Amino acid sequence: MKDLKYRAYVKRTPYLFLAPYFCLVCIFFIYPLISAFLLSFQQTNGPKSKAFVGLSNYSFVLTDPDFHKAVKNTAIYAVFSIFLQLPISLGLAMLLNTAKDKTKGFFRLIIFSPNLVGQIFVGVIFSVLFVPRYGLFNRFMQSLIYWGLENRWLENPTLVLPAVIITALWMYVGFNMIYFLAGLQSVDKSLVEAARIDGANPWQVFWNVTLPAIKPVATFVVVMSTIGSFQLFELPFSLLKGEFGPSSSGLFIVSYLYQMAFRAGDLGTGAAVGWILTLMIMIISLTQIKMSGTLEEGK
Amino acid sequence: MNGIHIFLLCLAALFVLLYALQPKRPKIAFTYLRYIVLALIAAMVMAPFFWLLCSAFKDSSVLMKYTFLPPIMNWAKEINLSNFRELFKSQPSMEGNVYFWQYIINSLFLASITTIVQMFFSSMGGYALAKYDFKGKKIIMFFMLASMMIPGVVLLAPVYKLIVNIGLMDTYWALVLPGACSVFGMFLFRQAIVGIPKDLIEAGRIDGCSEFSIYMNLIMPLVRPMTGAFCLVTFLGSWNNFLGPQVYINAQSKLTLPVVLNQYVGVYANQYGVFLAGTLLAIIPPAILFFCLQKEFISGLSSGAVKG
Amino acid sequence: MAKVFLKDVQKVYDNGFAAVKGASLDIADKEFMVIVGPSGCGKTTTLRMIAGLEEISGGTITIGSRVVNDVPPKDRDIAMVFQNYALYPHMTVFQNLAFSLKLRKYPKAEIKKRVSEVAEMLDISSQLDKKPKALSGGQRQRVALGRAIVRNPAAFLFDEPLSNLDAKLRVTTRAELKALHRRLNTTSIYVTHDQAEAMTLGDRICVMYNGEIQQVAAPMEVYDKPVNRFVAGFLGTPPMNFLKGKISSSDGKNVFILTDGDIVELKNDNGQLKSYMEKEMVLGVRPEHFTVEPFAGQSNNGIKSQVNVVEPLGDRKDVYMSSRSGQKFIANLDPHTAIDVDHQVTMYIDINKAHIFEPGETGKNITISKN
Amino acid sequence: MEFPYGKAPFWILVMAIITGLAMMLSRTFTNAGRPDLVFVVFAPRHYEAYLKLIPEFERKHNVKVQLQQVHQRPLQTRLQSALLADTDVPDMVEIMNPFMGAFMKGPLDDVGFVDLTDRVKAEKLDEKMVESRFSIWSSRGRIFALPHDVHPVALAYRRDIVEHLGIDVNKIETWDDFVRIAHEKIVKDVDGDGIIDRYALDLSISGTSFFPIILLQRGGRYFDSQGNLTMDTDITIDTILWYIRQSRGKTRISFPAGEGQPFYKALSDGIILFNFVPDWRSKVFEIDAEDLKGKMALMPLPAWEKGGRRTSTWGGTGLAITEKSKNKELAWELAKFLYLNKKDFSDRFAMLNVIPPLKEAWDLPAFQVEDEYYSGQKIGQIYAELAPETPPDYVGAYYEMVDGKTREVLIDGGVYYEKYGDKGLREFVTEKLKQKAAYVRRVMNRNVFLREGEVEITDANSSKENAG
Repeated sequence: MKDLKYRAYVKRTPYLFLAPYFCLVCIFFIYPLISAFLLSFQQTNGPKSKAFVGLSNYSFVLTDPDFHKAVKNTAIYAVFSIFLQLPISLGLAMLLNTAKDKTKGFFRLIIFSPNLVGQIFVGVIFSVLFVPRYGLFNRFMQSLIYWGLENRWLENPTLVLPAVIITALWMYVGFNMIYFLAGLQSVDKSLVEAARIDGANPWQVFWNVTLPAIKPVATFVVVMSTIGSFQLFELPFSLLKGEFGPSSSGLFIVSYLYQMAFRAGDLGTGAAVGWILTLMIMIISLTQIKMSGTLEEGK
Repeated sequence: MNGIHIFLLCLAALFVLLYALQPKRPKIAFTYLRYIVLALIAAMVMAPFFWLLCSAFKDSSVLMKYTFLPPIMNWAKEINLSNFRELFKSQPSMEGNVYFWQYIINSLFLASITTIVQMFFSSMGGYALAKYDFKGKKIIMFFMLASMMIPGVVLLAPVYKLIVNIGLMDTYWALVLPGACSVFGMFLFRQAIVGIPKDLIEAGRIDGCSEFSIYMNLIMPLVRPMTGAFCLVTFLGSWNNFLGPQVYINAQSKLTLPVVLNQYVGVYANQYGVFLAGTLLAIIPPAILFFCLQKEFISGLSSGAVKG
Repeated sequence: MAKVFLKDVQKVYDNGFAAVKGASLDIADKEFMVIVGPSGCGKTTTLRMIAGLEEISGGTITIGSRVVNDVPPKDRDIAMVFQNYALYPHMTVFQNLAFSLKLRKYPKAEIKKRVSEVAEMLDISSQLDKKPKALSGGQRQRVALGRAIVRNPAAFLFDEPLSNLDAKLRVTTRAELKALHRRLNTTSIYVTHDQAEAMTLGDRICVMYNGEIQQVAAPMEVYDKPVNRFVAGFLGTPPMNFLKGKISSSDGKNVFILTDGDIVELKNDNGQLKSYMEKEMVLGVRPEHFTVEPFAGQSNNGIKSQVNVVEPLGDRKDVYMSSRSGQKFIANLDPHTAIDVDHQVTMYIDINKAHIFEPGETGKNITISKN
Repeated sequence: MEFPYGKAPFWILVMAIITGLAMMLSRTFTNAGRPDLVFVVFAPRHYEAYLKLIPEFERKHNVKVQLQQVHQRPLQTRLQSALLADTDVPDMVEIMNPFMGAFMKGPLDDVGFVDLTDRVKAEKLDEKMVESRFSIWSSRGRIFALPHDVHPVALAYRRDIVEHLGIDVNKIETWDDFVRIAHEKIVKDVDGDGIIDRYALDLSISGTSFFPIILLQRGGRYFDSQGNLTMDTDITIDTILWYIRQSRGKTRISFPAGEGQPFYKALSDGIILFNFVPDWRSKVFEIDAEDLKGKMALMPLPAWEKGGRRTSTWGGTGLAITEKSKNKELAWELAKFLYLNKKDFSDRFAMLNVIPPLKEAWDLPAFQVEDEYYSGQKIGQIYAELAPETPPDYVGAYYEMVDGKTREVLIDGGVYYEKYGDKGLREFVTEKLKQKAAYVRRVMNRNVFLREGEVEITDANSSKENAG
C-alpha cells in the first residue's frame, strides 16, 4: 500500500511546496481583496453604520477634481521617472560598462547606496535639504547657477513635484542602473565590432545594436518603474511631513487613497480608488509589455 | 564666478588640453571625460550622506548654521555627541524604561526573521513553479503576476481588521505573516531554479532524496547568488518598513527604528539632529549587508531581469 | 536476483502522444542489455520508467521479484548514470559519491571505505576533494559511474553516458565500461543511439523504433538476421543498402528484378518467396557484400552502376554508386580495388547474405526463417 | 562545515537567533493580564507627565492603567480603523483637534466616543472651564471629549531687536498698526546684498497653521456650532486677501520660516521678529531656541479693530472615552483626576507651559512665575488673561478637507496676486472659494449618514452666527 501512495505523493509535492503560499494568499490577500471589493460599494462609518451605495463611490472618485489632480501628478511623475530617471540610469550604466571591474564596483556601490536608506528617512532628510536659504540643495543651486536659494520647494505648488522627482532621482537612479548594467553585459561584443567595421558611428551602434539587445531588460525596468510610480506613496508622504503639499501639489493616487480611507475615514471610497488604481496599473503595464513585444519571450 | 565654477572650468580645460595634445587619439581625453562625469555624479549622490554624517554630530543649535561642518576652531564647542546622547537616553514607558538599543535589536530581529521566513517560503514556491508540472500552474502564475500589480494600500484596511480579529495585534506575527511568502521572491527563485538541469533532480531522486530533501540539499545550495540577492532585498524592505510597525505595534518596547525615529520629527517635536543621528545608525546594518553581498546581489537581481 | 522484466509497458503523455507502445523485455540477471534506436524512439522513456522517473501508463515493470510500478526511484535499488553526468556542482567528488550512502544513513567509516574503493577502481582517488567543475569530461564521467557503483545496486541504468565525450575517449571508455561490467557483474541497462556502442557493449541488443521494440537478440544475430528493414538499416556503417524491385521467377529460378532492369538471381528458396511473387519488394545488401568480381557460382547477379564518389579509408574503400535508374548505394571494397569516379562498373552481390524486405519502413525480412 | 545556503542567510539566521535571545532577555517585565484601563496619548510630554501621575491613581482605586504613546497620525488612523472594524480599542485617548472631525461623520450614536455632555453639566465643568473650548469636541451640541487645554495665542517677539529698532509694542493695537510699523521699521535688507533679511512675521505661504489662527481671531470659522459649513463667508475672503498681501509680493511683511531647526535658525538670525505662539509653543521655543533666552517677550495679538479680540487659538487636545470601554466610570474618574488635578497643574505648567481650561487654577502661584526666557514676563498670567477670549472652533466632520480647500484658495490667490497684483483679486478669491465650498458640500451631501435630518447642509451665508 505504501507503494501505491508514491505517485500521489509526487503529484501532491508541488502543491505541498506551494501550500504556504496558498494559505497566506487566501488569508492575507484573497479574503481582504473580497472585503475591499465589497467595501467599494459601501459607505461605512463605524460598526453600526454601513450602507450600500452602488457605484456612487466610483462615480464620485472619477469626477473628483482632487483625484484628477492625483492622476495628473502621478502621470507626470511616471513620465519623468521613465524619460528622465531611466535614460540617466542607462547613461551611467553605459559609462560604467566598459570600466575595469574594480572601478565599476566602486561607482556601482556609491550610486546604488541611496537605496539602502528607507523612503521614510530619505523623505525627512530631503525635507531638510530643500529648506530655503539654509538647505544644502538650495545652497548648491545658488552657487552653481545663482538661482534657487530662496526656493520653497515643499511649499510652492509648482515646485513640490520637481522636489519629489529630484528626491526619487537621487534614490532610484542607482537601482535601475544595475539592471541596465546587467543588460549591457549581455550585449554581444562581436556584434558591436561588426557594426563598427560596417562603418556605424557610436550613435548608430547604440541605436541598432545595443538598444535591441537590452530590450528585455529595458522593458522590465520600464514596467517596474511604471508600477512603482503608480504606487508611489511613502517618499512624498515623509518628504511633505504627512501632508500632501500645498494645493494638493504633492497628491498622488495612493496618497489620495490613503487620505480618503484613513484621513477622511471613507473606507468605501478608498477601496474604490484602489480598484481604479489597480485597473490603471494593469492596463498600462500590459500595454507596455505588449508594445515591446516581449510577452512571449518574457515567460 | 565662484569656487564651483572655477573647478568645473578647470576640469573642462583639462579635457580640451588632453584632446588638443593628442587629437589623433581622442580616446584618452574621452576616458578622462567619462571618469570626470562619473566622479561628479558620485559626488552628488554622496553629498546627502556626507551632510548626514556631519549633521549627526552637530549640536542642535548649530545644525542649520553650517552646511557641512563648522570651521575647525569651533569643533570643540559645536561638534559633539549630544544627538546620540539624546537618542540613547532611556525613555519611560509602561513596560519600564526603554533604551534605544532595544529598538535596534527589535529592528534587527524583525528584519532577519522576516528575511529567513520569506526566503524559505518564497524559494519553496519558486521551486515548485520552476520544476514541477501540475494542474493549475498557469492559472497560479497568472494570478501571481496580477497580484503584483495590486497596490498594498488597497488591502490595508481589511488586513488590519483581520489582524485584529485573529489576535495578532501588537505582535511581530502581524508583520511577518502577511508577507511571509513574497510573490516577487517566488518569481525570482523560479527564474534562478529554472536554469538548473532536470538531471540533477532526478539523480537526487535515484540517490535517495525525498522531494523536500532535493529542495534542501540540491536546489537551495545551487541558487546561492539569488538567495543572497533576495536576502538583501528582503532585509532592506523589512528594515525600512514604516507603515507596518506603525500600524500594528503598540508597545513602545516593541517598536522599530523607522517608527521611533519618526517620533522625533512630529509637530510637537522637531529634533532633526536626533533624527539624523538615528538615521545614520540605521543605515549601518544594511550598508554592511550590501557591502558583503554586493556580488550576489548584482548577479542575482540581474539574472532575474535579463531573463525577463 | 536482479532480473528486470518489462511487460506491455506503455507511456502515453497527457497530450496523447504515445512514447512507448507496449514494450515487453526480459533482462536476465547480470546481463548487459543495450537499448538502441534513433532519437525519439522511446528508449530513454523506457529507461526512465525503469528508473521510476517517469510514470508508467500501462503494463508492469518488475525488478528482481518485485513489481515496481509504484515504487519510488530511491527504493528500486537501481543506480543511474546520466547523459550530462548530473553531478552535484556544489559538492566535492567525495560528497558526490557519498551522497546516496549518506541519505541511506550508512555509518561514516563504511561510507569512507566504499567511496575510496570505488575511487580506486575508477582511478579518481586524487580528485576526491575537487568540485566537478574542476574535472575534465572523462573524469566527470568516471565520477558519475562511481556514484552509481558505490551503492552496489541491483541494476545499473545508463542513459547515453558516453555521448558527451570526444570520439577517442568514447572508444576507450567503452572498453573500460565493458571490463567494469565483467568485474561487477551487475545487471545493466544501457541506452544509446550509437549502434557501435550497442554492438560492442551489449550481451543483447534491444532495437527500438517508434515506441516499439523491433528486435531483441545478441549483437551479431541482430546484425546478421535483422527482423525488418529498420533494424537492418540501423546497424552497420555505412548502413545496409536497399534496392527497390520485385520478385519474379525466370527459368524456374527466383530472381529479383531491380527497377532499372538488372536481375539478381536469388538462392536457397525455402518456399517463402512464392507468396511474394510479382510484388514490390526491397533487396537489402550490406556494403561489404558487394564485389567487382562475381562470386563463385553466382555469375548472374551484377548491377550496372556508375561510381559517384570514392572514399579510401585505408582498411577499405567506400564507393558511392548509382544504378542506371538512379538508385543509390554504397559498396565497401578492398582498398586496392582499382576503381575511380565516373567509372562504369558492374557490382556483384553476395546473394547468400542479402535480405529481402517487405516494402515500408519496418518491412519484414522474409529471408530469415520464422521460428 | 560550510553552511550550504551561502553566507548571507547564515549570518541573518545567526542574527535572528542572537537578537531573539536578546529580546527575550531584555523583556523581563511581565504583562499581568489586561489592565483595567488602556490610555493612549500622542504627545511625548503628556506621556511623561501622566506616567508620573498615574501610579497615584492606581493606588487610590486599586486598578491597573496602561499608558501608551502613539504617534498622532497613526493614532488617528488606528483608532479610526479600529472603530470601523469594531475591534479592540483603548478605553481612553487623547486626540488632536483637527482629527476629531473624522469621528463625527456618522449619526451621533455612532461616534465611537462616550457622550460626555451630561457628565460635564453634572460637574458644572462647562462653567468652571473656558466654555469656548468645548466647541472643538462637540458635534451637534453634544460633547465628546474633555478639553485638556485652552491654547490662547500671543505674539512672541525678539524683544532685543524690536527694542533696538525703537518699536513700542504697546502701541501696536491693531493689525493695521502692525503692518504699518512693519513697513516703516522692520522689513529691510540689512546687509545690503539685495536680499531682504528682516521680516516682521512668520507666515507660511501655504497658510499651514497660521491661516486658521488669523481667521478664528477675526471671528471666521469653517463650521458653525451646528456643523454647517461656513467656509465661504466674507470674513474668510477678507482674511485670505489680508494673508496674501502680507505673505506675497514685494510689499509683504512676512517670511515663511518653516519648522524645526530652519525656523529657529531664522528666528535667531533675526530674519523674523514676531511669531504666533500659543502657550504650548512658548515651551517649545524655550527648548529648541535656548540661546534666545532673555531676548524674547510676549504680547497679545493685535486686534482686527480697536478693542477687538486680542487672541486666537492654535491646536488643542481633548480626552475622549471610547464607547467600547468596559470601564467608562473609571475612565471618567481618571479623566477628572488628570484634567482637574490642581496639584499637578503647577508641575505641568512648569513642564509644558500649558494653561488648563479650568479657570480657578489660574490663581495658583505657578502661573505667577517670572519666565527668564521671556525677559522676566509672567507668561502664565499673560496667557491666562487671554484665555477667556479664546474663540470657539467648531470642528465638524470635514474639518481637514475644508482647511485644505481654503488654503488651496489662499495659494491660488497668492499666485494670482504675484502675477496680476491687487486688481481683480477679490473677485478671483471669491469665485475660487465658492467653487471649493461647492465641492465640500458635494462631498458632505454624499455622506448618507449625515443626511438623516440631523444636520442641515445649508449655504454659508444663511447662517451667520457669531459666537464670542
